[in-house]
Amino acid sequence: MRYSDSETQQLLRSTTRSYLAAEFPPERLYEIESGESPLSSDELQKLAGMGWLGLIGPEPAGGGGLGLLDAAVVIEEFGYAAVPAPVAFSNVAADLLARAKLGDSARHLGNLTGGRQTYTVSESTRASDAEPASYSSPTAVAGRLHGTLPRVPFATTADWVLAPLTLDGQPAFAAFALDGARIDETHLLDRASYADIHLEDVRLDRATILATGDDALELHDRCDALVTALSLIETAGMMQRTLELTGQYITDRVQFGQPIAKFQAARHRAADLLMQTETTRWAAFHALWRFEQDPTDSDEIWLAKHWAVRAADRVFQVSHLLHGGVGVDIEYPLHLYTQAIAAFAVRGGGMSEMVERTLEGLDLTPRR
Amino acid sequence: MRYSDSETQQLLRSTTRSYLAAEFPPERLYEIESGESPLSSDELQKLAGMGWLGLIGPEPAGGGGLGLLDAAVVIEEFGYAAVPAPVAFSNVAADLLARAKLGDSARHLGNLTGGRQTYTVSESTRASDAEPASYSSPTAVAGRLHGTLPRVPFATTADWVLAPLTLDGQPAFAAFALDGARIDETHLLDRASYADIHLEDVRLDRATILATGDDALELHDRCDALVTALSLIETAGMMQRTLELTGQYITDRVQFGQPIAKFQAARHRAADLLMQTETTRWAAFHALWRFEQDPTDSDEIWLAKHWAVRAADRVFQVSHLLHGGVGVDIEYPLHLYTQAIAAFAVRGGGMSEMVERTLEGLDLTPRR
Amino acid sequence: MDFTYPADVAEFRAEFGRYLDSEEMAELVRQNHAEDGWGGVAAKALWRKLGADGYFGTGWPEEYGGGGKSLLYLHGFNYEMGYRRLPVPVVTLNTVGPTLMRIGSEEQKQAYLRKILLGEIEFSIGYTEPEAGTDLAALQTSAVRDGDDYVINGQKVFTSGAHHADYVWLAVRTDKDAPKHKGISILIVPIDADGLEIRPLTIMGGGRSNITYYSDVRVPVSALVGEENRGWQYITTQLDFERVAISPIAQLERVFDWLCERFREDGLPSTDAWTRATLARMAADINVLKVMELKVASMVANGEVPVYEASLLKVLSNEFRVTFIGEVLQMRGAAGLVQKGFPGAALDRSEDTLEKQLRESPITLFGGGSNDVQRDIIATHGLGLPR
Amino acid sequence: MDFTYPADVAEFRAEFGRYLDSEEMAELVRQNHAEDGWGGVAAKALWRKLGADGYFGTGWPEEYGGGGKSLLYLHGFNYEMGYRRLPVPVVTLNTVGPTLMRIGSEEQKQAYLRKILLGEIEFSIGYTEPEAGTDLAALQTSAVRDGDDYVINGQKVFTSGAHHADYVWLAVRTDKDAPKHKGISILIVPIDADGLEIRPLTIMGGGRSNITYYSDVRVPVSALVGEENRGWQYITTQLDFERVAISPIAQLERVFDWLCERFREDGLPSTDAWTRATLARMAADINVLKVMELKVASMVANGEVPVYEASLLKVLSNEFRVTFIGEVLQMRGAAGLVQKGFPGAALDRSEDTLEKQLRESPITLFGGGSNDVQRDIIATHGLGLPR
Repeated sequence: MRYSDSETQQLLRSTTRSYLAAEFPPERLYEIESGESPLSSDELQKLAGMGWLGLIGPEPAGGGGLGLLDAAVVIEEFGYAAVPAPVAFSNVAADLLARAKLGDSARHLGNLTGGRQTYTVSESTRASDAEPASYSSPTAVAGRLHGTLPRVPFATTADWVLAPLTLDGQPAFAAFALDGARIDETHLLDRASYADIHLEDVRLDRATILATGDDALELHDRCDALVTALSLIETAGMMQRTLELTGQYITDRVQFGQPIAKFQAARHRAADLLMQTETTRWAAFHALWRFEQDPTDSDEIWLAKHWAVRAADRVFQVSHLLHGGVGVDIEYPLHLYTQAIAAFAVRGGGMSEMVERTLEGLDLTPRR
Repeated sequence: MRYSDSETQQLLRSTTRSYLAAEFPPERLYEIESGESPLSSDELQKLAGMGWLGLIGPEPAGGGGLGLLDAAVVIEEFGYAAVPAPVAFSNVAADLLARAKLGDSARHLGNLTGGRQTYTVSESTRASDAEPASYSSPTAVAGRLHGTLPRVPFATTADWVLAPLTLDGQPAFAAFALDGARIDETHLLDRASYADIHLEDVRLDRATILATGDDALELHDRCDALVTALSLIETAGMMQRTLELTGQYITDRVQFGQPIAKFQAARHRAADLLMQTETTRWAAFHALWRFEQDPTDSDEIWLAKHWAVRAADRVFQVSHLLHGGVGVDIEYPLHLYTQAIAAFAVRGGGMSEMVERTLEGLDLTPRR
Repeated sequence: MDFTYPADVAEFRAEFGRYLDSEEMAELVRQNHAEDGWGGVAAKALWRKLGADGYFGTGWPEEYGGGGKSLLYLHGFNYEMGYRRLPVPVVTLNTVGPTLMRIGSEEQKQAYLRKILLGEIEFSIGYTEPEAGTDLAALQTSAVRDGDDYVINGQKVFTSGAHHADYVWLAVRTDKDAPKHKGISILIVPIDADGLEIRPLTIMGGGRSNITYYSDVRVPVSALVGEENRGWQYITTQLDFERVAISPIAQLERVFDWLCERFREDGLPSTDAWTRATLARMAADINVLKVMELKVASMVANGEVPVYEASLLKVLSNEFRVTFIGEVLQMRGAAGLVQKGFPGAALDRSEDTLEKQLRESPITLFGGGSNDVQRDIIATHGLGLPR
Repeated sequence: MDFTYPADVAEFRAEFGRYLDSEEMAELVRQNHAEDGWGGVAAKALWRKLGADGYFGTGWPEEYGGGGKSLLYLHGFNYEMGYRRLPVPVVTLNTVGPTLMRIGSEEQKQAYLRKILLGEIEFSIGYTEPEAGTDLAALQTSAVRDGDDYVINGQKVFTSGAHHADYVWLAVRTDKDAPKHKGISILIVPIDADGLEIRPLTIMGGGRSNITYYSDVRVPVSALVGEENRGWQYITTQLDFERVAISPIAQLERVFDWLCERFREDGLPSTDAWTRATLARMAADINVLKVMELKVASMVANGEVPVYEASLLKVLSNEFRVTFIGEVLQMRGAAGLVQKGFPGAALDRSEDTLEKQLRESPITLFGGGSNDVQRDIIATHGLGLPR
């Protein structure tokens, strides 16, 4: 039992951290955020070249052959560096493709790990507040695809998106080619790249069916759990950097003749930040580990997200309170983190969904 | 518009405060709490003599003829003094008796205001967590009373309890004579006196029917709203004294060479106490005022209690954290307050009930 | 105790609300919503209109052209504006104006007060500096007497509104040798003064603030407000007008009412436990904030000074605000995250997005006196703890 | 990272759990539940039984009669006891024992260690004084050397367990002139020493603590633990055993599991939004606390020192505890407020009432180092902030 990086993890972490620090200085991050110069295909290609987009693909298929926790360390570092790249989503795609039994899943996986094509996945979304958690799943009828996948992360740079599909009324899971779809770029609260994908009477063969029936439902559940868990870990990386930025700022900033960090109220708020950050981080890793041990047990993931959403509110408030005006200046990095943390709290299923999933896990769903 | 005591209120407050401070020093309160020497009928008689048990009864009926807010000031002072007396409940009884149209309500009211008999009311109780908020209402069939009123406050010293009754299947509201009932004394988390009242095949004429049908439902609703609002105000009085005790303690207590009150963390916790206390207090008075203006509008009462229950948790935690060991010594008054505040948060309907009542008030009850 | 909102104020509010919702105002309101309420061309037009129609200064004394009414009118005015997400020139109306009335020279009163009431001029506040934030009295921007002028040098940050204001209400150090609180003065500096440079500072809500640089900026000695070196007192003597004007409650209530309407229209599933429980909690919180806001307003109207009460309201309302907007986003789902101008962006009835409201929300945690300083004020003045 | 709870520890826990639930132990368990877990006759009997059966000291080194196992066994032991609301002699097993192993004299080790492992003797801690609480180093109880004795005078408060303990583990001042942290020593004082008077101090949970008075109490110099005047170091050097022993998580989980069982049996209305939302929040909170508790335990087992991690766990778990018990009371309704022994009192499966658990809950907010001191530790050691 060890709550610290293994040697492999240490190496992955330090490699990722130095690479990202060198390639993505704050100035570059501000450019990406402004939308003027998004993540380039060259930058993306380099990430693929580092093997980071297919860390959890099996080695025979060209993947990194890493376990979920090892991959998570790399993803956490992307959060720490505030680099909005599709690492979590591409790795989820690799995982799902490696598990899919139908179609060209092996070829897709090879293209992913080989960096020849890029992949993303659709997040669980609440279409409206009146609807329970649901995917906005496209449908295929008589060989034609219809439907919309809203706010798909990194869809502007991806070639394929994995998402559920209703195939002749039955559940399926598919990879959708993006070059046959209408793609409307959209900006969310955070600075990452999203797009609405519209499939308007597209030929069914523009999608690769990866699974049908129970297999499809299983892939779908797995997609949901992995996206949530890995996003949690990316968020924990962001919280860690927020904590460090704040600690540094209050240590350096002198007011009333002493560093702010010497005022007990500021110290205690910083302690709160630390507590929120560490708890979010370890709950996320522990949940992912549990899921890796037993893919039918995603309960801890929902519990961890429930905690993390509340932690996100504290981190947002406390880091900004301690930073004062400097923290809202868009030429200081704090807002990159706090905005993304706030967006994470809502994306891919929020509190309402976590509560219902948790009650189900506790066998406390209402008696009819 | 004035958020401060009127001259009448100032007078009521100062009279009540000095009387209670003189008659109920901490030693007396510890005796009452221990159960060794409960509030005596002599003490109760004196409170009746001050007119405090029938403040809101009409003057022609021998009552104080005061408005709800004036009476509330006296009740708040009982909270401030931590004197567990049936002032709030007796005044609710007076109010209900003055409104009742049937039976001997006028005679009852005269007995109450004249101090000849003492009255209490039954609180809204959740019989179990599986049941929505409900009164455990006795039933009358074929001229005989059956049923139990659980945990009725001050029932050991009262002559009559007002409560709803199901009379031949129809709603009614009645005053039940306690000397015909089996009374089991019980101790709750706080130190006040409670008893379970068992009506076991008692003659119906041991109860006075005060209202039936819609009138009964109206009295019942009014009882519920008034008990909640006045208990809130009594609790606000307790919070105020908790705040003052804590402020005094941290000012006097020297650790590390200075009063605790000079440590910024302690100051901010005390500020939190003050904020919780003042908000609870003003929300309670404002809600009571609104209800007095419009007896059909009890919404603010439920909102105020929702807030107060959460404030109670903060007050409990912060006052004890700042007091350290001294605060849990039963020969120091703090625990009298914190225990009663904690009990208030559960008695007479808790969070679950406040949430449902509030959603109803917002017209947000679920569509069937 | 008497919690009755006076009938005349209620009448004024109703009338003012009808005015704002009238056909006549529709286009101005629309333009202001489009401008995002950060001030600018549409705001200036709105203010001129409100000034011309006599809605500014209902609470100002009649001798300065005001309505001479109770300060509760000011509460009513601010509430109706805030509830519609319309911009109020808070600094100009509630800091500059009332301070000039109190300590301004006759010349200054003549020059500014009437124009303020007519909505014709706008002031920006120049207090904060890179090294003087919470510790405002550490400010270093200097003004040195040279003949009949002051010569100003230094730098200010968060000079919000400077890019459309007419003047900066500038705090400067006029005595370097005095204790830090005793060498500060206030000067009125025209925005077009030579040597005054304004650079934009974009903040995370997308709004623009400014950095202002002062290089040998000259103003005549008549630009001095009140007495030299007493500026700290003018800055910190809390003005009743400010106290009544700064509450965010109307804006929170606007969002909450809109949210409830959505649920009434779209339906709220009986099984959505988190949303239902959270809605009730929000209602309880907003109720308390409203009650406390009225307490502060009524104290001011009655001539009392709500020292710690105003701090309490500031702390509770602005911390609630951040959590609240985040929770409303939770309820509206990921669609609420879409920025204005992109497909599917969820706009409220003031054409605002929730995500933008969240990005704006941190500012009031530290702006207007950090919440942790407010807590110290509450401990000292509310509870009498030794410092 | 590896979160696998080692198989041998899991096996030990399962075996120990079966043992505690066995027919053989049923009467002892029942007696302890009746005794309310505050220690006393039943606790002593239980401890002797556990000691005789070799369950004390699985994590102690073998040379002192322990099991020489990983400290995770201690976590397992404490968890299984806590989950059943059974008393653990925390001070004796986890403070006195390990400290004596480290710095005790050979004579002391012989005299006490084996008896501790057998559950035959019990120590009470004498640290806190009326004027030395959070500022413990300000303690004034003095011990003056007189020939081969120390003569002790002073007063201690919260000497919990003294009325059934065999010894007091007493912190005294042995050098009045040294800086306050450098004149403190630890003495072992037999509870029946002449001049030692014990008076009960009833605390709000209904439990008994004590005030102890020392009037010319004499103990031989051999009662000194370690070196004279180095007591502060012994007190504050946090022991791994203590860190693993102090978590309330097992007790919280016991209540939560019981609560969920009740709802599964009685049904939970789909429309009870607050209860449903709050249950999920509780589950999320307890999950995090369990994960962090295992972090602290595994760090200790791996030879790391969880300085700020132990503080974090202490703060979060004990603040959660108060709110949690209050919320469980909300869910159970007013019946949960009835005290034990009165009609309708709601007893959990350990024969405990929720209302009593609430009355006991404040103690760990300040006991064992005030939570606000823990926050300072986190800021300094977790984040490296300057003091």
